[in-house]
Amino acid sequence: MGPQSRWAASGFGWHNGQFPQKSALASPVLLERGAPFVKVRLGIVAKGLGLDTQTSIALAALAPFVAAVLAPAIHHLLGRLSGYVLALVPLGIFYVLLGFVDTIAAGNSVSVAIGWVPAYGLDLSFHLDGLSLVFALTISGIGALIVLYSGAYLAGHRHQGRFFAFILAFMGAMLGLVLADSLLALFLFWELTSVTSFLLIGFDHARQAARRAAIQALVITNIGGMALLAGAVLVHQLTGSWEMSAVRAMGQGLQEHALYGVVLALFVVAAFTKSAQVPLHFWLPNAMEAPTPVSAFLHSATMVQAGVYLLARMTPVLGGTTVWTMLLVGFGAVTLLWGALAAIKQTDLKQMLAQTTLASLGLLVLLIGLGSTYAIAAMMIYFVAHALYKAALFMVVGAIDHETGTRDITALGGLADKMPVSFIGAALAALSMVGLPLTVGYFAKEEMYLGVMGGDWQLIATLVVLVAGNALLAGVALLVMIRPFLGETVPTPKSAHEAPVAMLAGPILLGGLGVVAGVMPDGVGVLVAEPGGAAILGETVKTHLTLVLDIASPLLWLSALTWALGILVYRQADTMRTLLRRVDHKLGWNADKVFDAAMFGLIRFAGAVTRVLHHGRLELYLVAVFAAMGLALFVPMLTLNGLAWMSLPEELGQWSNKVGLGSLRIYEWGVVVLAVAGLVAVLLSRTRLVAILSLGVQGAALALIFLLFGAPDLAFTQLMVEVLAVVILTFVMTRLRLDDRDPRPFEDLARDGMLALFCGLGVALLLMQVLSGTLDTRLSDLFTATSVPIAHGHNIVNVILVDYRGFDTLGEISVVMGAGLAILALLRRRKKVDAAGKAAP
Amino acid sequence: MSPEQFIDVTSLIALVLLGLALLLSMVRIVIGPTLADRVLALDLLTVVAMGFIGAVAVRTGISLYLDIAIAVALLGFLATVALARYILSRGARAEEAFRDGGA
Amino acid sequence: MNTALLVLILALLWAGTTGSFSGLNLLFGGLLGLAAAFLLRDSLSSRRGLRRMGRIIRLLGLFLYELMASAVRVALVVIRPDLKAVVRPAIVAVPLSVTSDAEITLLANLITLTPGTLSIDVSPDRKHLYVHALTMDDREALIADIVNGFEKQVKAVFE
Amino acid sequence: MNTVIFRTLAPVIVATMLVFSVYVCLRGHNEPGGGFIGGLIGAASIGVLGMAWGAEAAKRALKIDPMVLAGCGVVLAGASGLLSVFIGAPFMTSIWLYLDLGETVLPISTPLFFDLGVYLVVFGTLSAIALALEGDDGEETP
Amino acid sequence: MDYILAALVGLFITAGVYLLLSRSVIRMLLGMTIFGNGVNLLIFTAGRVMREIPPIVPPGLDTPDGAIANPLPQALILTAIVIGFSMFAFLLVLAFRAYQSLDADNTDAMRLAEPERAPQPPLSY
Amino acid sequence: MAGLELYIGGTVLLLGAAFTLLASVGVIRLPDLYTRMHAASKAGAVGGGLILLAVALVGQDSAVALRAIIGIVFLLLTTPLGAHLLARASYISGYRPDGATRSDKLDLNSGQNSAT
Amino acid sequence: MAASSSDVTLPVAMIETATPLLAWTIVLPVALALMGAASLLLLRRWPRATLPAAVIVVLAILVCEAALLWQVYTGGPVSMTMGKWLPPFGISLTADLFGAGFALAAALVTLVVLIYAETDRDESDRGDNFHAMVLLLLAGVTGAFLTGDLFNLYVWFEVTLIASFGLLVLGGRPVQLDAAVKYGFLNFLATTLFLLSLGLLYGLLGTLNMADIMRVAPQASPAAMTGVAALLLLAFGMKAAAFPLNAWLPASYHVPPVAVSALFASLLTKVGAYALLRTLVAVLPGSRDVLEPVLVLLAILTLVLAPLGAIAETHLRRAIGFLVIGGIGAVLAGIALPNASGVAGAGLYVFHAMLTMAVLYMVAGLIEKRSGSFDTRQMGGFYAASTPLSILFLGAVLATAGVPPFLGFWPKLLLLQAGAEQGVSGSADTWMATALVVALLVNAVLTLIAGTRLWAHIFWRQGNEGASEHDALALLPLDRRGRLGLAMSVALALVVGAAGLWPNPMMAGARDGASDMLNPARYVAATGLAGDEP
Ligand code: NA
Ligand code: NA
Repeated sequence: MGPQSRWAASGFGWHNGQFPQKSALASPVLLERGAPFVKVRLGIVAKGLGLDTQTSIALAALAPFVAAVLAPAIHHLLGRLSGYVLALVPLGIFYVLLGFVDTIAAGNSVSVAIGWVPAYGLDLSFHLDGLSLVFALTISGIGALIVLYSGAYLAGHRHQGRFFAFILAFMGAMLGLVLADSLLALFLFWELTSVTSFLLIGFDHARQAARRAAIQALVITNIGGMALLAGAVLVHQLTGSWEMSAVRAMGQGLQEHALYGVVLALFVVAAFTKSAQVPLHFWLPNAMEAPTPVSAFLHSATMVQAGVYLLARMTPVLGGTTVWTMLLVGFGAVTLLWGALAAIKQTDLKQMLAQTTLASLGLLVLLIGLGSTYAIAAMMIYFVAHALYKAALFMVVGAIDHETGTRDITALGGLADKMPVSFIGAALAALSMVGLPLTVGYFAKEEMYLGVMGGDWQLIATLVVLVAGNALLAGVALLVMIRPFLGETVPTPKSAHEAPVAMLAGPILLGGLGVVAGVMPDGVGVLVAEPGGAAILGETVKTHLTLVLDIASPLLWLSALTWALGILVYRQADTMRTLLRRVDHKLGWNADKVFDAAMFGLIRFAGAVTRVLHHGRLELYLVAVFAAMGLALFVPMLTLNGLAWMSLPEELGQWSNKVGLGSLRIYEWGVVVLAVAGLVAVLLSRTRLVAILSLGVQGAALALIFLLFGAPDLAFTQLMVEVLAVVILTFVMTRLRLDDRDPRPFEDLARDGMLALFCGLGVALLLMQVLSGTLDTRLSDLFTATSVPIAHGHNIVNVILVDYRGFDTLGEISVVMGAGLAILALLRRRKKVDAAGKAAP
Repeated sequence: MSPEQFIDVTSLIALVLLGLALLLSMVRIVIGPTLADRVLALDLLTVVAMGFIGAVAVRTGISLYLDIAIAVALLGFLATVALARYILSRGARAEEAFRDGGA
Repeated sequence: MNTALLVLILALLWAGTTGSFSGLNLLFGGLLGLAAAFLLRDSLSSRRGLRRMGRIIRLLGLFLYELMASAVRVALVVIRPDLKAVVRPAIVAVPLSVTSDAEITLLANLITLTPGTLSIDVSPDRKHLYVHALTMDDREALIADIVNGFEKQVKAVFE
Repeated sequence: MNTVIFRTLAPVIVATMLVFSVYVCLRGHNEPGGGFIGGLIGAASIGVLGMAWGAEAAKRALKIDPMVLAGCGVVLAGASGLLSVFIGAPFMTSIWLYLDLGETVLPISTPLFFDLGVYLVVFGTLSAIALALEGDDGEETP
Repeated sequence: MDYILAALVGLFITAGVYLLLSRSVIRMLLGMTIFGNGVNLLIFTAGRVMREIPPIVPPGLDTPDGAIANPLPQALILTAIVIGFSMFAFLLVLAFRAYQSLDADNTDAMRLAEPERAPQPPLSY
Repeated sequence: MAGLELYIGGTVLLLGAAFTLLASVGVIRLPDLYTRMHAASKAGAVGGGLILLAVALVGQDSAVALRAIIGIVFLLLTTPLGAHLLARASYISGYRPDGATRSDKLDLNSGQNSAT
Repeated sequence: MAASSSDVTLPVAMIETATPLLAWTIVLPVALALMGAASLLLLRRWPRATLPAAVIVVLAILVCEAALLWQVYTGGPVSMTMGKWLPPFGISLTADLFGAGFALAAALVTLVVLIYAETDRDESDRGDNFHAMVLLLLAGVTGAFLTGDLFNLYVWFEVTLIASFGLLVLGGRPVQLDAAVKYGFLNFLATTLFLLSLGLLYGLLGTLNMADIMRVAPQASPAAMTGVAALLLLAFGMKAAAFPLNAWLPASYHVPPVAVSALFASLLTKVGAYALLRTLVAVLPGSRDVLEPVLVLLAILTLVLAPLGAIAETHLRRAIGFLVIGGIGAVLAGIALPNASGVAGAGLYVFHAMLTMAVLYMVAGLIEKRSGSFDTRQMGGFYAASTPLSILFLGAVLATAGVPPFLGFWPKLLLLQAGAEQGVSGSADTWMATALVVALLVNAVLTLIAGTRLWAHIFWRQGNEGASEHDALALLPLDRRGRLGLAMSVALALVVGAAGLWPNPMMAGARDGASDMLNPARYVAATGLAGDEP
């Protein structure tokens, strides 16, 4: 009984898919506004597509993890070649995914569902549409180059095998995340990216900074993950479905639900933590502690883009409302400017790039928040453009660091001579980042300006932010391109020379791709913006990208303004840096420090709480128990009118009858008094031995009570046990010389006394309450009736012990045997320890 | 007075006497003053308890209680021996014995 | 007391205790006796048999009488208002002429249960028995009382 | 406690207690008593023995490690419960055999073995504890 | 009369709790025993008490010829007594060994497993 | 006379109870440990023994009677032994008799007082 | 010559039908464990034979329990009433999916730990009755999981307790004695409180059979019933280590031999949690409803406070002990959310925790062994030195934090769903459900923080606390026995991993088990009490 597989692919003209789960909707009618979606059964898919769909999606989902598991072994076997071999995995996935481009570009989508937890209707389902395909292609494509790059970058590293394993698993998680249709699968891969990135960020684990960055990233993204999980569960609760495609197909009905705000908040928190929106951004620059290939991957196409992806994915369900737009645009704008300014503040190339990633993420979120066709198209294009140039730039920076031993722009210059290929890669990428025509970055900028043209003051403000942000980013791009490579040659820790081919392939290919895309407006439109836009907006999106520069278009002027400002930023970078750092200094704190404060605060708090709760003082633990006992006794009795039986008038006579002193005979009173005397003597005894003897007295009195009330077996056993207890108490006391005083101070005596009375009174009252009813004696009646005829025993108690409830007795004698074993264990080791103690000195 | 009534009366009186004896033994346990006095009183208490059980046996006519009484005698002896040992172990320190006496 | 005797006594005791003198029950009692004898095998070897039933019975009679008398005497003492005046305690070292463990033990127990006297211990050289007397007027008379009373009879039983 | 008088009387006391303990155990099905109390009295007799003669001598007298007896007891009690598998009845169903010996009818039953198991466990365990405590050299660490 | 016994149960519990809170291990043990005795008496009382007639069928009869004391609680208590005694024996020997090893009988001073000055968690990553 | 053994038994029972009570009175009233021991061991043993005898008489069953007698024997065997052990331990441990006691010098082997 | 017992038959008293052999699978696990433990004592002269003998016994138990689980899985709850007496007169053992599943998990963990324990046992440990006590512990735990009688449950609690006493003090170090005093008093008090509530319950209802109690409890006085239920909650809350009654656990779990810690973490609190589930959810649902606010409060406090302890601790095993408590909070949350998902989540969480906590302690033991310390501040360098330990520890920590696809995720998912169901319903429970969901999420985050701190300090950091990053600690090598322990840890971890990746059987089991808990008709029918309404 293997996992059931259910395949569904759209676009093959079978029947219009209805979601079986949808009939069970908890919310009001949801509008159907999805992309055309057709569900096809397994056999049909097999006939129509052959095994291609099945194999390829299974391959894309599984292969990275298989490769990850095998990576250390492969690395062990192949050594330096392993990077090349392992890069074939993402490359293969990339190739396979390319095969879907036609289908998707035609406006169709493909779904796959593997039964996972049929008991709960949970499938591991995947959905390939424009949005996921663009993301998946970017991830696998860049992934291949990253694997290749790291083969050289970490050559000879002791744990390179592990590194491959982590990065491949990370890529697999990312691919799974964008391909997932089930919210639960999405969450699973989401968490998996957190965990694998944790391992990658902390790869240089000997350094505390790396460990800190890793923990920080994990904690922040895990908080988001929890929000995502809660959101997913809530969505499932409201819609009855785990599949996002199904939920999307229901349209925006969720937005009318009273819990929309909660769902929105949960998803936004999830996305913002992952996509590092201010003020949850600080983990991202710190993640630079990871080896450069990781940064290149994390910051370009993966990890941080997961949040962007989630927002885009959920736009049909959650998007379009005012609060959505305000949240996304607001936080996006702040993050954009914050990140761009922070980039200028830095002189470390990696840090600069990291901060620009923040800015770009802000930009992407802002665009999703705007939600117009242009904005969404711009988002798609910008995502691709950013992924290409950011990965390339990181790889170049890694190469510089690798070859020169530094990555501080103030300590670098004139590298273009020694590292010409690197320079070309850097230049291509940086120009795309600046958004010059003939690069894909240009289209992205054009589309986003288009998206905010001609609106109200809010859109104008957004435009200003966009221009400012883009200009700052352009400035940083120029800095990254020009400062290290041009100008005077500066001596570096290592004498610089060109990086190995494996490290150059990435920047050149990606930079080049940016330019290739930049000259193919139709390609970008048809392959990226339109399918992606369609997937996000649920309607056909048409883009009109063109290479023609129209002087009359305000767009061109805005671009020109951006470039001019960018050059200004580049020129004034040092001044701005000084200024910004001064502001920073004045401010004195930042979110990163807040994290430390929070973390250490938590640790201190945890320490304090734990010391308070787990102080190691048994008597206080017991106080807690008895306080709980008193509450357990009294609260139900008082709140549920449990003492009513005492005050009922007609019962009053009976009550006094029951407690009346005459109900006991005089010698019975004698025994009761003896018990009380024994108890009081134990309590008041000033020496332990008197206490022990008095203990024997109360035990004996109890035995006599049993005897007087028809329980000879009990009396017998109680007496024997009580005497034996006194004997072994004495036995042990013989060996101890103890302080005899009650060690408690008076306040404690009073407190303990009150507590004890509280418990004792409660038990007595509850017992009386129980006694006020009648007892159902059918068990004892049957025992009495059958003891002799069936069980052949005249002593009913003993028959119960060995027959009716013999199983109890079997357990009971096991306890006795266990006590023997436990006591022998206590006494046994003494000799061994003593022997050791004597041998030691 | 029929034999049954006689037994009833005498056993009741006996139980009352024995109950008194129990309490008196208890008094000696409490007031001491020495450890050995208390032990002695406990020893007596077991004998009294044995007698009490015997009296209950007579009163209820359930002679099976006799065995319980005998068992009390058996284990009461054990207790006395153990307590004597305790006294022995404590004894060397006279001042402690004095303090243990609660004086 | 030899093993066979112990087994026999225990078998009879067993049968009596359980209230059934059937052959099977006696057999079981005998088995129990054997088990006890096994457990106590170390202490049984050196014993001499008990003889002279008549003397035993005489000793028993004397003992029971003295026991009752002693109980009554103590009882009378404790209810006297002038208790302090009556009680004249003393500890006396009584010279012993019996030698075996069994004899000493029997004697000591008898002394304890009889009027006014209580055995505290035997001296390490087993020459003296330390006796506590509740009321002693004359030390020598007390010693003579013991030596001529129980000690003599005990010796007779064991000779 | 090692006095002539005690040493001499101990065997008698121990033997009486042992016999009494078996008696109490066996008649428990019909009258007050049973395996637990029987075992308790039996173990008390070993305690007396230990105090009179010392733990080593008492151990030698027992010959078998008392915890082994306890183990046997649990096995015996459990096995007497498992026997009912042969009569197609649930665990711990009692089975009674009446051995007709002409003179008397001797009832042999699984509850009897069960009670004997209880006796052995209690006797063995408490004896082991008593002897271990007794044999523990006892003086407290300074 | 069950109400008097119920009150006595309360007294047992009170004494037990008071002693259990006393910090001295031996006293706590006494408290535990008294508490357990109280619980046993509680079960006994909860099964409703009856004077003097034990649940033993007289010889020769198949069923008792009158009302008898409730046998089930007695059986339960017997089991509980045995178990309680086993636990008591263990705890007592434990207290004894703890005193030998830790030189303390006061729980206040027994702080090896949870030291009074436990190290604060390090503020590092 | 029908039920004679019951009348005797009842009387013996009363007697036993009385002795027992007097033993405890003695334990309260007598001046020191050793004198109290006289009361406890003698009156106690006799009182307890008589009560057992009463059970034997009332029980109307030879097995019960025999057990009662065994019980009495056991009591008479162990009571003096217990008294001896207690007195000895007390004396060795330094519990001195009442000041009025005239005393021979005791040579008790206190080397035996180890806990074994 | 032989006469059967039926001279007089009272059809109302006795079961007339023959018992099939397969029905014995419910009683054999307990009987075998008990008799096995006792039999090991007879091997005194062959101390080397105790381990193989114990392993054989546990294997036999596993076979029985697998068969039992199969019966329950396919045919619903299974019951056997001891001694041929009709329930409620005899003691019933009744297994539903939760009981049978937990029992199987317990036996599995016991098997692994028995062998793992060899890691730090040597010749001098022979004859210390370790294996017998482990079997006794297993007997107690199994009995508790399988019994259908409340007083019998008490007995198995005590069997478990006494065995745990012996195991806790094994080795006799002073710190163990100190811990055992706390553990001993608090736990014995807990079982005594259980007994106290049982006495009251008997006085109210006159019966002890759980299925029978279900039927008659609604007729009893609600105030008294609630009082009894509150006492049961107190007793089982102590056993399960729910806040604020959990003090015994951090005081004791770090002191015994590691194998014992693993066993304790796996079994002890879970028995308490199971008893809570059984009594409050299945047997006394009416009282549970009244106590719901209390349960919610306890769950939230336990969920939030426990991981703080794990963050605060520098003693590795003590820190893990707090993680164990945190898990109990999750179970309590399920009990406080009385819908099908909640109960299923609680049940599955127990199952997960039994396996995962054992792995965690076993790994901790290997870490202690190799670093020669128990203080995380004195540890470091494991990441570079040991790939298997790294994978095991990280996996176990993530599983504890409920990160998918580890086993711990699935019960958390169910619990969150339960919270959502309850929360969305719009009833008065909304706020409680919301608070529980938030607490569950906070617990996950805090647990992850605690886990990653341990990871960073023990694994990533090269040297000990305060050392420079270039000072690497030298780790002790694992000897043959140590490698055996590692193999056992890996084996159990593989089970956990496989269960996480293929959760369907367990999820289905949890669903069906929960449905039997909430609607006990099948459970009652299995005992034979159906159709006999009081
Ligand atoms: Na019995
Ligand atoms: Na019992």
